[in-house]
Amino acid sequence: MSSDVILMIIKGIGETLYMTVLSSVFGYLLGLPWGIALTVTGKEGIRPNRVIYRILDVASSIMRSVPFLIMLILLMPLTTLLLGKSYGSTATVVPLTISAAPMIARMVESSLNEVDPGVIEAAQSMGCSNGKIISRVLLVESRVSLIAGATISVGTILGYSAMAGVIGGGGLGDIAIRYGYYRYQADIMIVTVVLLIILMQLFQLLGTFIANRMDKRKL
Amino acid sequence: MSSDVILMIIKGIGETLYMTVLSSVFGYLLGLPWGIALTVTGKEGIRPNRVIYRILDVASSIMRSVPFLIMLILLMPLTTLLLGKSYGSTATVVPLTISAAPMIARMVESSLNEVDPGVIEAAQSMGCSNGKIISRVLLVESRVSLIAGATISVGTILGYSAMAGVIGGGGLGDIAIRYGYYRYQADIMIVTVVLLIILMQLFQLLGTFIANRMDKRKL
Amino acid sequence: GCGAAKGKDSKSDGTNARTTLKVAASATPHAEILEHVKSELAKEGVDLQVKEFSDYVQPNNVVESGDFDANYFQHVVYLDNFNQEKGTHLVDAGKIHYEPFGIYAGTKKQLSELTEGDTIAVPNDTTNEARALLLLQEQGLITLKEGAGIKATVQDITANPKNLKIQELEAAQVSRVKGEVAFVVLNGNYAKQAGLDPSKDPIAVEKNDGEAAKNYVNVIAVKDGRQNDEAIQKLVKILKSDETKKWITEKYGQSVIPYAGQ
Amino acid sequence: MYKTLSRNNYMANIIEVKKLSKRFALADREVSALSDINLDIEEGDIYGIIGLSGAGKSTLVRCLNFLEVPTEGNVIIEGRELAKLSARELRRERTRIGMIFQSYNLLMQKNVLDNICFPLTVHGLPKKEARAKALELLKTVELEDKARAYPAQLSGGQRQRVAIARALASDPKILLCDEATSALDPKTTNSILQLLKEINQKLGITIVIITHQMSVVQEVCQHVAIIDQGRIAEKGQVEEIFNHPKSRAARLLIIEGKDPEAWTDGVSRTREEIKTDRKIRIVFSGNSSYEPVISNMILTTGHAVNILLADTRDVGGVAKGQMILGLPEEETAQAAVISYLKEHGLSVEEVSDHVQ
Amino acid sequence: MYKTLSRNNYMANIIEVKKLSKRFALADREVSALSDINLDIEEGDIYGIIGLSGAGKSTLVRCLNFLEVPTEGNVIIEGRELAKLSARELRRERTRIGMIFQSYNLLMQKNVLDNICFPLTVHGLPKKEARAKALELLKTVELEDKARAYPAQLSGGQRQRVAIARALASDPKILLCDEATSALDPKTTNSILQLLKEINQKLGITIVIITHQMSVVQEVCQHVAIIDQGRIAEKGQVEEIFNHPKSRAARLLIIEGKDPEAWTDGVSRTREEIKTDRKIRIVFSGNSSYEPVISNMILTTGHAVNILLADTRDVGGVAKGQMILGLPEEETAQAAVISYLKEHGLSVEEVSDHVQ
Ligand SMILES: Nc1ncnc2c1ncn2[C@@H]1O[C@H](COP(=O)(O)OP(=O)(O)OP(=O)(O)O)[C@@H](O)[C@H]1O
Ligand SMILES: Nc1ncnc2c1ncn2[C@@H]1O[C@H](COP(=O)(O)OP(=O)(O)OP(=O)(O)O)[C@@H](O)[C@H]1O
Ligand SMILES: [Mg+2]
Ligand SMILES: [Mg+2]
Repeated sequence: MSSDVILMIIKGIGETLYMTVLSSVFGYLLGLPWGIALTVTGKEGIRPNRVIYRILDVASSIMRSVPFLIMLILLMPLTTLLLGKSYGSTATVVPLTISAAPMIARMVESSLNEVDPGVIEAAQSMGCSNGKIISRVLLVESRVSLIAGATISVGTILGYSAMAGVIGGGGLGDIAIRYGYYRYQADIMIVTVVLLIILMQLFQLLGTFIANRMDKRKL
Repeated sequence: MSSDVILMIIKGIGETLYMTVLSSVFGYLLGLPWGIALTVTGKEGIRPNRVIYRILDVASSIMRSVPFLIMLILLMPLTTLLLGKSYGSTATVVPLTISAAPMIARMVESSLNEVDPGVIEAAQSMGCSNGKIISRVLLVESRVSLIAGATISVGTILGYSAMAGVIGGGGLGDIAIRYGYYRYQADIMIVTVVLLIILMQLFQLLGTFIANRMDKRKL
Repeated sequence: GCGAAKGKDSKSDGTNARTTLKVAASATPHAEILEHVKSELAKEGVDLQVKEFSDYVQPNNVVESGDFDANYFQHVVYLDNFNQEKGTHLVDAGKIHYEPFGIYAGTKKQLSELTEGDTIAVPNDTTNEARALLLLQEQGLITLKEGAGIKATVQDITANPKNLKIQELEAAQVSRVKGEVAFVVLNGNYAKQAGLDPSKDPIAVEKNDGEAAKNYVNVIAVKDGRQNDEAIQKLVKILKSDETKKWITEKYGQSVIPYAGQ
Repeated sequence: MYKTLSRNNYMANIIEVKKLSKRFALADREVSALSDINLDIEEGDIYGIIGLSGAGKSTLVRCLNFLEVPTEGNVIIEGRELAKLSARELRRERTRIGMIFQSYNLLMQKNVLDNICFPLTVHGLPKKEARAKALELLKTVELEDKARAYPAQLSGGQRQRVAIARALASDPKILLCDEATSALDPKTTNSILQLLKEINQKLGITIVIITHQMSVVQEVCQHVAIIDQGRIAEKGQVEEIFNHPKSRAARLLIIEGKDPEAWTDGVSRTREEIKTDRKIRIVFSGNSSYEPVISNMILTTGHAVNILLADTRDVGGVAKGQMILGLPEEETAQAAVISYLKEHGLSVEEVSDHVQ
Repeated sequence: MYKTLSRNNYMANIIEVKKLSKRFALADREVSALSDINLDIEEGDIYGIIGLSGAGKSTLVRCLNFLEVPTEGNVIIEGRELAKLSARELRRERTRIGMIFQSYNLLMQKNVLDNICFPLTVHGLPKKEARAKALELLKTVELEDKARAYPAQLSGGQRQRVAIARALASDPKILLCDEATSALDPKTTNSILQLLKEINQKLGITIVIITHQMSVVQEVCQHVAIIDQGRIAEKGQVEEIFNHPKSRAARLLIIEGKDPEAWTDGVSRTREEIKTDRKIRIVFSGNSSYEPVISNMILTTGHAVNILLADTRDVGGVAKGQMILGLPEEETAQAAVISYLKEHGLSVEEVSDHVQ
């Protein structure tokens, strides 16, 4: 493998990490409040509200059903507005975030719904506001499940980032597709895929490690 | 819109449903035992086994990190072997299943880990075998979370199915991409995306409905 | 896999027997052209089934495996290269059309306005990226590695005096960023769809010395040995008929040019 | 002892429950957990709530801070109708009502110390001060060494003590205890009860106690309400109720609960040995325990009585509890014994048969 | 009464615990929950385990069916060493050991009936038979009307009764009860205890009971072990231990636990009123409750005693329990009273000061 290729791959690692991490961060910035809102306004939530729940529910369905490529074009005006350009690694972060956020919201909702209602009641009996219950009870008690969910989400975002090539986002997945798939360079493909696997495994290990360390229920 | 187009869209609905449902079913046939095995062999599982856990863990990382397109080619021999052909809606089910299974496994693992250890102990004290504990306790007690996870998974598979066009899988997502993305035909794109949204919302409603009906903890 | 295709062959012997022809194609313009000749072909006893593929590998694989009778998405150079790399046995059964490549204005109007560090968007797939780079080389903007040819990628650029940034994008995406980059390089059909006029708008096009047209002409490809099948012949004949040529010109203008030679 | 400290009886009621009902909707039908409950609890009172399992005790106290919103009726805390309060006002009200849950409801992901700090830090007390206070409370419930342990690492009784410490942390005006000592051994129970008495006396905290241990009621409560199938069967001064339980539920809990064999099965099995079927129940309440009532009665009347069941104790120098006495055979002797006991301020009651 | 039914004392031990220790690893240190426990439980016995909160009781019973694998030592059930059994054999062993958990551990997603059916259907009993049996047990624990309810819809005591029914459903040889009646009112507690006695007598089931209620031990247990900080402080016949508690833990639980004020604080606060400091504790065990020992003593000796604390009951025609008597002032009178009581088979013990 030429040094050019090696450079390209190193750059690919950087781009993949950049896209995945940024999209995950922004995905959670959007998805976490969204998921919390779903839980809170849900039928058994601490502040049930059918209307808001339905709106958030439908919004997540809408955003999850638009194919990624279509999402790309639909979001181009937004991306350009936000970043000044609609292509490149940074630009990829916008559609990746928007695709990931509703999935993250659902994961968060599912995790928060597992919190023992008794503990929530205890907090209510202490006069905690719903905000405090969210920040001090729901998020704390469900943190193991949240971390497991985050690990799954980050993995899915990593997978999606392979499609970043469409708008010149680059990254390992794109290299694997362009060189391995379209240009039949099996060696590049294998290297990039192995690197992807290693990245995925690192995220997974990190997630499992944090979750295990955090879990105080089982000891 | 011409009647041809309408026919195509109707066919697309069928294909999307076909791919999504089949891939989800097969994804769960693979992912459910896989997730169970992860839980059971995990550090706090009912039969901890570091080696098996690591193998399953790494396998899921590997399968989740291979970009979908690469997965497609890598799996072609398998697909041909299984189905006699490597293209079309049915053939799409193979890579969709293989891509979805490890994600499903992780979701299942996360759900099962939420089951109260006390209830598992109660079953153990009754002399239940691990098999019985899995089928009669873990899966039953975590069913709400499992359903929520399934709803998320099916949604993600629906999203992935849009990429089916690569191997001629068809479906609404493919139509949206071909007409909306490649041919700039906004009308067809809008119709197909709206249909996708409706499908997604149906899955979501179904999931939420089942989960709410099933949950006996909060009442 | 192969059995099905052979079965169809035997049927095509009888004049009245109907034959089904399965063709894998790219969305545009290939599938559209095929759809157009469908009814004509039906009159000749051939039921044409068009399946769209959105990548450039699968259509060859499914023809090689016998699942499909033919495909229509690639140019000769790509076909040869594919055969060579993958050891497949696909042959050109008829040269149909040519999509001239051109450089179109983005934020800048003339190539002379290019300044240090400007960005030019090019398609990122094998078939088109090399053509775009070769066109840029023709314009003296970059120099490619000796022998990079049809497989050239940005990695093969050896000289880039203006430090131009070559941005690779999905082919259909290229036209969509023309408001953001200095120039875009793309095939006529995508340009047309993006609202450009390939006959007037390009600042530069591939040298029309016939070489490009010959190299990049899109062909009906079939598995070796089937190029003389009656149904294939019928398809090619209709695609190359004057009527079809006229339709193509009317519909696509300068973005898709029917191949004149054999 | 603490009685002497309790304020006058005309003090405003800190808790008023008016015509409260609570129904739960099940899949196929409705369950009425509480119906038409009326209750007044004075400030500084220790109010016991007893009843058979499933009677509605937990539901009732959960209504007192509106964790369970009543289907009908009112809960009025210090003159404020909870139903009419805004969410914000209700929260403020709740910060002043501590609650110990039957199922503890500790935060499983926080250690013992942080669990106790929770009600303080969540309302903005600096972490350091909260910790200091929590450590003090931990000492009170004798769990200093478990400060860093997580609830999953604690025994049942230890968890319950953490829950108690947590409820006390925020210096509530009202403390609701739902079986707060059920998982504790007698010694620890006692020390918790002393603690409750102490805070009641020193700080004037009103305490509502649900319990299954009649001794707890006798020892710390001033008033008691008996819930039977969602209704109040009886309520009033503890002495009054324990001396003269009238309702079926009260008799089941106060008399019967002790040990049915003592005067039913036991009796019938050994019928031959018994000299008389006549049994009386006497309840001590006002007598000093240092005046040997029984002995004096025996010496004075010269008649032997058989102590069939005794459950007495000395509470702050006052004898409390009950005895079941088997009377002598002769009717005159019986009359002598009964009149002596009555004269000496004991409440005497004939125990004829097994209370159903 | 049940005593007469218990088999001979030389019967094989159904449970043997040998040199058992259990340590838990915490983040920073190790906690020793049990050390060097030796215990023999005879077949058909009802064995009580008592101890202060956190003493290690739950850990010990959890070791008995290897839910908690001991760090050291052996558990031998009917001659089989649990540590040496294969997973399959251990499971078979466990099917014969029922367990009632301190925290109930019901399946939250199954209704009451299915929870009780669970141990039956999981081992292959047809659903119909399982239901029939479950319904019967539901009747026994008086929850027929809650058959279709889910645990989340039950009160604490109702959940506990479901857990009891579930443990009984599989007809165990051994029943481990971890505070099985702590959430129950006295009446329900009594009926559960009667039930336990009954199955012990009729079916010869060996029962191990952890409890905080001393009355439960006195009423149903034949033997008792007292755990103190992970060690066995004392063990033996219930009468023996309750009559002569020797260890600190035993005295705390059995004497002290009743009410410390009765003879300490209470005494000191009212010192002026007391005529004597001399107090004795008498324990009833062998006497018929229909023989009025105290009365006869008073009549015979002519001396009045003050019943400072009494906790007696009639168990199957036999008086059980304890009293604390304040003795008369004169030394001769004191001697007379004590000798009378001793002569009449009561165990007499001087209670000098607050037991620490
Ligand atoms: N998983 C664990 N990790 C660490 N320490 C533990 C664990 N389980 C129990 N312990 C400790 O072991 C000791 C004994 O606990 P155990 O539950 O056996 O007490 P117990 O006698 O049942 O008390 P209680 O009457 O309060 O239920 C306690 O100090 C407890 O904190
Ligand atoms: N969420 C609910 N849904 C349906 N029924 C309920 C619900 N909560 C309580 N109940 C029923 O209401 C009745 C009263 O329950 P509650 O918990 O108040 O009883 P309790 O007096 O506290 O009993 P325990 O002493 O057993 O704790 C019970 O019959 C119970 O089954
Ligand atoms: Mg209750
Ligand atoms: Mg315990």
